[in-house]
Amino acid sequence: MAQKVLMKGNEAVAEAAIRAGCRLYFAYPITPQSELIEYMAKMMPKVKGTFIQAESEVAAINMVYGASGCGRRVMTSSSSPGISLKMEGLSYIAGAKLPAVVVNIQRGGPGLGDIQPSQADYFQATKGGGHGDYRLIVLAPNSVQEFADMASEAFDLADKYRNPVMLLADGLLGQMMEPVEFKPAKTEEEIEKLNKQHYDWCMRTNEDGDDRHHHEINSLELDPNVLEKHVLSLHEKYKDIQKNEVRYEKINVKDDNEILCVAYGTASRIVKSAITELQKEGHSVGLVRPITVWPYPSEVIANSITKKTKKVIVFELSLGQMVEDVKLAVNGKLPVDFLGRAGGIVFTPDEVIAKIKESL
Amino acid sequence: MAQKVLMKGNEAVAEAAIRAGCRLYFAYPITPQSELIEYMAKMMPKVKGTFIQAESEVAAINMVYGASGCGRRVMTSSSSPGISLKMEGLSYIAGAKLPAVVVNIQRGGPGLGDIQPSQADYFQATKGGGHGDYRLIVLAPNSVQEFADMASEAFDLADKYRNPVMLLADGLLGQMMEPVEFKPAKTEEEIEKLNKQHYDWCMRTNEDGDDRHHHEINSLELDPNVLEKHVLSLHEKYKDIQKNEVRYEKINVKDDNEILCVAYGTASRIVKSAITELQKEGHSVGLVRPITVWPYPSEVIANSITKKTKKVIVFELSLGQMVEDVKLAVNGKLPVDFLGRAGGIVFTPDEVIAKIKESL
Amino acid sequence: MPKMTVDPYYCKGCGLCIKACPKKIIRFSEEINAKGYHYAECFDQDSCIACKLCYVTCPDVAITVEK
Amino acid sequence: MPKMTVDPYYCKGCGLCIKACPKKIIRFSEEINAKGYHYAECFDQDSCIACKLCYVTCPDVAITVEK
Amino acid sequence: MKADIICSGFGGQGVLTIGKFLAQAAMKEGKKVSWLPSYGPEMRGGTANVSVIISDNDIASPLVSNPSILVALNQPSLDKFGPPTQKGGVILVNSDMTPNKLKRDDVDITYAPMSSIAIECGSTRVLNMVSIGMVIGKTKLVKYETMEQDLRDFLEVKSPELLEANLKALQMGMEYFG
Amino acid sequence: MKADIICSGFGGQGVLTIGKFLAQAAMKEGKKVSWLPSYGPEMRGGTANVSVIISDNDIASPLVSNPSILVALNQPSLDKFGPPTQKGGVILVNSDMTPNKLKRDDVDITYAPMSSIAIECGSTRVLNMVSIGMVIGKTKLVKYETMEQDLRDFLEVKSPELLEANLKALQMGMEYFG
Amino acid sequence: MQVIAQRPKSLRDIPFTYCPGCLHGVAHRLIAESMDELDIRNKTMGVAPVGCSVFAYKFFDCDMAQAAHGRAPAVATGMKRSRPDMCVFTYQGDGDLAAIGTAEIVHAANRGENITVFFVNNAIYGMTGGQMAPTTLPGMKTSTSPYGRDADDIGYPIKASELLATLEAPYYIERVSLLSPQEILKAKKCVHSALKYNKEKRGFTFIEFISTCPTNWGIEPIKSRDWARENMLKFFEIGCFRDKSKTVEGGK
Amino acid sequence: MQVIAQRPKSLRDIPFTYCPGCLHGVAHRLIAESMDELDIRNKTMGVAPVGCSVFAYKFFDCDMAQAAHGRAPAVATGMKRSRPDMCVFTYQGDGDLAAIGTAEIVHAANRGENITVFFVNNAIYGMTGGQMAPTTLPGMKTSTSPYGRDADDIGYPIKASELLATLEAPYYIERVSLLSPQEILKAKKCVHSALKYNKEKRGFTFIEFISTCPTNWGIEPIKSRDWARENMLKFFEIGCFRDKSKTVEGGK
Ligand SMILES: Cc1ncc(C[n+]2csc(CCOP(=O)(O)OP(=O)(O)O)c2C)c(N)n1
Ligand SMILES: Cc1ncc(C[n+]2csc(CCOP(=O)(O)OP(=O)(O)O)c2C)c(N)n1
Ligand code: SF4
Ligand code: SF4
Ligand code: SF4
Ligand code: SF4
Repeated sequence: MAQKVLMKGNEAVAEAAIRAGCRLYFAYPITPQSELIEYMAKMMPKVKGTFIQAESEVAAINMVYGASGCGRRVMTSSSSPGISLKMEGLSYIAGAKLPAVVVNIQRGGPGLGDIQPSQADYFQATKGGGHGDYRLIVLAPNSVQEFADMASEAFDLADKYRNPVMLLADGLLGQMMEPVEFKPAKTEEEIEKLNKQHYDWCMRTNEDGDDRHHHEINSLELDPNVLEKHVLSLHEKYKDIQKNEVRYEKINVKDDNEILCVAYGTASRIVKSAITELQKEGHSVGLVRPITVWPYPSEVIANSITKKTKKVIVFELSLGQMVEDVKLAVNGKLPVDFLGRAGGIVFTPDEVIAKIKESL
Repeated sequence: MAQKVLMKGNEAVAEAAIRAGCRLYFAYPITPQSELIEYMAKMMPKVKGTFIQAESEVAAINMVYGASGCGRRVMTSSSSPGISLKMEGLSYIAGAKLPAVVVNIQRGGPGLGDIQPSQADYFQATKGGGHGDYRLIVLAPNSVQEFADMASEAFDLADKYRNPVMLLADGLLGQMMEPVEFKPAKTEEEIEKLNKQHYDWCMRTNEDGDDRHHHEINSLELDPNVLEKHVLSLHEKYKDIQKNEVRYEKINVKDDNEILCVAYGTASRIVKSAITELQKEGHSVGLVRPITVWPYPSEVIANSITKKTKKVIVFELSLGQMVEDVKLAVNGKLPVDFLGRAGGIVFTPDEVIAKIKESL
Repeated sequence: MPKMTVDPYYCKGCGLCIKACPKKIIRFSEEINAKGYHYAECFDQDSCIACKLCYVTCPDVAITVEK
Repeated sequence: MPKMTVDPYYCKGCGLCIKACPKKIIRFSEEINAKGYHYAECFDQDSCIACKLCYVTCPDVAITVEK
Repeated sequence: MKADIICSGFGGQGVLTIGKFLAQAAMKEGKKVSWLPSYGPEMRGGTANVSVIISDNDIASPLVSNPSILVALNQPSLDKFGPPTQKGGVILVNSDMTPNKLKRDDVDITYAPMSSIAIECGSTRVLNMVSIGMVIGKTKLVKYETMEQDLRDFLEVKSPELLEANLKALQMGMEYFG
Repeated sequence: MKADIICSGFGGQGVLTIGKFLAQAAMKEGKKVSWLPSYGPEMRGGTANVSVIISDNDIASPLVSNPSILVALNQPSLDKFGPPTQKGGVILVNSDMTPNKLKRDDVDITYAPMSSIAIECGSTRVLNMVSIGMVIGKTKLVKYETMEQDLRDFLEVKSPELLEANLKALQMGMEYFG
Repeated sequence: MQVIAQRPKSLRDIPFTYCPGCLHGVAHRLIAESMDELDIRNKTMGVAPVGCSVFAYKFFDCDMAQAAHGRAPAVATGMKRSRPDMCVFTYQGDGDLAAIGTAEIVHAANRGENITVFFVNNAIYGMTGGQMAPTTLPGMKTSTSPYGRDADDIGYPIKASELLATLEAPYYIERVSLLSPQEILKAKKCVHSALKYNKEKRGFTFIEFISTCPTNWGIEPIKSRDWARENMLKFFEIGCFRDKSKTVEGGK
Repeated sequence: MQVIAQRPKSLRDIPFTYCPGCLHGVAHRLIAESMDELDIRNKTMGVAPVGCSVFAYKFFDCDMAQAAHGRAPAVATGMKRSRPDMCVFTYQGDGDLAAIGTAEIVHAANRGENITVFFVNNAIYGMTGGQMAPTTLPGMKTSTSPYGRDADDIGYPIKASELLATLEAPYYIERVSLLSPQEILKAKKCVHSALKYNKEKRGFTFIEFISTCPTNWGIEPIKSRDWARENMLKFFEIGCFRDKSKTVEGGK
């Protein structure tokens, strides 16, 4: 079915996950993510998959831990307050080197906040809201199509690195419909093959004799020397990920850019349309859009600065979180400015244009 | 009692909190923090205070929310995995502008990890492990005496800014005994006065007539315009905190420093003794020790760099978290190097000396 | 003389009071209130027996009963 | 002929088997094992009736019984 | 070409569907489209509304604050979205549920008894198709044929018995403008 | 002056107390001190140990890896901490529980029947005081008077009946070195 | 002429945010009336949950906290322990109390916290748009049980009152119905008792209201009460599961 | 001569990390023996909790997960749903199951998850050094109830078996004692039954072991069993609280 259909982001990512071979999904309802869980409730039985509405987000992430420990493609999703409840579980999943996909449809915070789109969970997602030295791979889509595409990419990355992957979206991407074209669904044989790739570490049936195994899904290690080795091995993996998996989009990044913008996800859509407008007025403004917000495309940003560039401006639907990563990338070479909105407000192209014009 | 006593960090901070007027404490046992809860279990009844061993860390932080909403001095404590479970609650407390004190006796992670000292929850503490745009004030002691002193400072700061304050320590500071001298305990009248300072917003008895009030302890605001205003007001407060409350210690910071070190908490003790050794060998090495890790002493670090300084080196009991804040402070002016240990290992002065000598 | 009054500011036109009234003297008004609901009204105050069942059943606490 | 054996590698010298034995033929050894425990030993194999109660009660699964 | 549409009405009036059909037809005609509902508890009891954007170019925010086309099926909708409608914008009002007119003369506003027309077609439930028809009739945003096909595809599987009334409503809406 | 001390033994032997008394006395004599136990589940059943540092200067890490003074109350303790003891360091061994000697000749090691001495003083429970006495006798780390006063202050309130045996143990430990 | 029934003083002059015919409002009124009658309005604090009744913090004329989802009993514990002389109550839905908040309600009840918990059981998640609740009936369709709740796969509805009644400490536990004026009048007595016991510091009190959700059930208000009577009352039996005032002389 | 009793195959050749005389080891052995007898060792997966039995993942000779504190039933749910043909069990202490993990155990039981939960009740937190557990007896001193558990202030011990028996779905719930060889032999039968039902996919099965903690009770092994008999068994009555095999023909 290479036909375009109009679909909500929440539903598209669910459909794409199922097509990517996800057969277990555990979650708890929360606005603006509930269509995702509702879609799974409807569709999982049709593919003989498992959907359980967990008793809480805490239970859901721990169900994910169990399923992932069995080497199966498994997903959970929530929105900001619910994601906070998953922090301990995520740290365990990362510590135990388990692949899993977690979707965050961010809403305004802190606390109960509101249910409008926000990007204020950036720190939590990229720096590790849980305890200990660990990292999530964080993919940030900016359209329903990309959201759907990322579902299968997320599972692949999770499997490849045995690491949890977060899809960091927001209420707008979750709730909006856009045309989307799905990849063909994996066959049962393909899924079986995916499961089998984990047979050397995952929990499964055993046999007597030479091929007997004892697989432990575990993050405990009381000897600090051994634990340090384990953490260092995680960091070797993170370095690999930083080397291999940085994804970004450059929009209108040219030698004559006066201003370089950085924005991801929903915010990047607005900034993109703003710079298109500015271009019509004869201003050269570039945009680097991180697609992975961890690993972060620091070098790309650094290299996108030219002699003409006067300033880097970060646009976020928060009061300034990614701006730190941009500053780290720019490393003092240029001033880094910022425009953000909070509490679920999405800036308009006009606001973005005005902000950029301040510096033109 | 201005006499010095030998006491564990866990017990000293508990004693100091009680002296500072803390009369409610809710927590759940976890190593290496349990002496704190055990001390409270023993002493709270003696001052007619409340100690409850909560059913979980989640329940404990929400009990704190309730007690703080009543304008009383209240505290909770835990260690890394348990702190992760408090993330949602902390975001609520910050969102509802409540004063509260949270102690994290960090241990090795991620996941269950081990029970040895670690500083790998730095990101979580300083960037906000919970969802939304919020900040904790984070104080990082490096001795039992300072740990105790900070308890009362933490309550004062929490009250002053109506913001949660975290004491970020580790297993070593929690478990070790050092001499400590306590401030006199607040009298019941003084405590009553502290409680009364919150009467214009906290939950309490009411009266009919003109002085009737309706106080709401709340972080919900469905109108994003109003929520944005609220979040902006939080950020105004955070700016004030950044302006007024940065605390740090400069050790041997001089014009002729070849190397500037940055380390906090337990790590800073080791670095301090290393630079004393190096000084004996004729090397000039300075150390900036952030006492508040949020707000961060960025300017102090920037200003401590002189023409002679060749490099800034960060020392942490993690694989590199505070190093980002140091880079942001240094802003590209100098290379920033790093030495860290993970999983509960504490580096020795010799390791620190060797690392510094690489660059001398 | 008993009397029931509905405050249109609170009423959402759910009809539960109409069902509850033993004398069947409540109906939806032709008018709508600010929120767009046809609020309830008593069309026969004289028959009201002040049983308070409308008040008891009203989920929006829109009703006052006098006697 | 019944026989009970304690594996000193597992035994922690808790004494529960000594208490359980109806024939009272188990005692602590003079020796200590690698972990420093005076492990249990049977000093009168001939009296063993293979009731298995020592095995049943041993929390460290240190005992083997033969018959 | 870029149309910023808001459809707004009471919960049961099917405004989300109006938006979806418009976006879908435009998509099939090769346009970029987006659809964004108001969501969450504020919908309940009150009004529901949806933002639809149809454009030749990439769509920035799917949220419409100043519509170029407004479909207002009740009074609160007109009151809320009439004022921010763009100068020269098109407003289609269900006059059956909108006693008070909008006090503006810089927009192209049509008051049509959409509920009555729907009843004429067989049921108030086809009110949304009347509105879609009117949008097409007024703005030529998408082709009637595309919409008809979509409607057929959708209903022939789901509830063929409703097809006729819906098609009639679509047509009557379109023909309202002659 | 800086002493890096490890006291190690079985759980019930009171090694944490040895450390605490030493640190406390040194504190009273104006020294910088720190005390850090091994903690957590690994203590259980196995050996417990404590690091104590007494110094004229600020103490960096309270963790002692290479002790200058080791008090080993049983075999596993000697096996574990004997080898990393500093060259020239002082090692005091409870010979009653340590059949195997340490194979080193670059340390100042004393094998004393501490358990027997304790029993002689009245109870194995004063083993820790015997050790403290020996540390004082051997190293003069703190003054006997300070320690005695501390012990009195502590026991006079808590359990005066134990004072005598403890004082005796302290003394006999100290006098072990004549 | 004299007013014999009107908005209680303990409700503020703010219209409820509930859907038309939703019985949350009735539960609110019963609580407010009892607060008036017991004259505790000035020494009462309440906790609003996350759920349709999240705005309860606006409605009651006393100081109120809005708690994180499921955590109201913990928040109330913090409040009660801070101000032991005040009456503290929570107001919670079935998702809030019997799913995510299971541990908190069980342990607050087990501690015998001196609080009153008002639990509104409408067999569904209202606020988030009609997902399955722990109290959803077998076979009942919701947006997350689109083929009907399959008891073999995900179990039976949780009976919160019965569950809590296995604990020793609770003082009073009763399930009441809001499905008709007569039942409301009976429910009122129970609400009053619960708050009276609260005022008298007798221990943990718990009222479970059998309620409706016309919107997410997709059944209009009047019929939704009939539906609840026919379906919910069979499963959730009305009655008192604990009343220590009847067994213990003078209570605690 | 023939071996009539020895380490079961389902235990690996690793000494337990428990204190001398701690009955965790007995519970382990009963499970392992039953696994051998039912020949399910190769199709069983277990979940270790956080608690003294955290290292259970090393001891059983099958694949094992180590779960976050209290979350073993959720982890087991994920495992069972992933590999429905395998037997899944959890092993949990009283802090793990009846405090922080209350919601997870109640809901796994309520779903009737096809898993077996082995619950070791020793009235205390062992691993963290002797803090009060939800099962700590009234008046019992622990490091966080230094003046004895005050039931008026913080409630009575939670009876997990009784609590779960209020739910509809569980298939088998029994409380057994490990305090003497005779009781252990009885307990063995129950453990065997639970795993047999598990193998037969009959539903949720739950065994509560009354156990000891010599170390943190400060009572040496043999006496600690006496203490438990005198104090715990009075409160936690031994017995079967649910056995559907006796009521439902052939089970589910
Ligand atoms: C941690 C967290 N998880 C989920 C939500 C989303 N949420 C809001 S209300 C609700 C359920 C409400 O249902 P119920 O408690 O039955 O109350 P009702 O709305 O039916 O009155 C949920 C899941 C949230 N706000 N926070
Ligand atoms: C989230 C979290 N909270 C607390 C702890 C600390 N902790 C480890 S074990 C334990 C209690 C164990 O007691 P129990 O479950 O009764 O088992 P036992 O040790 O007695 O066998 C606690 C509180 C933890 N590891 N993680
Ligand atoms: S019961 Fe109340 S809200 Fe409903 S129609 Fe009657 S007055 Fe209005
Ligand atoms: S019961 Fe087992 S562990 Fe205990 S003494 Fe006997 S053999 Fe050793
Ligand atoms: S959604 Fe249901 S529970 Fe919520 S206010 Fe509406 S009718 Fe009431
Ligand atoms: S602490 Fe207690 S429960 Fe834990 S192993 Fe030791 S005796 Fe057993």
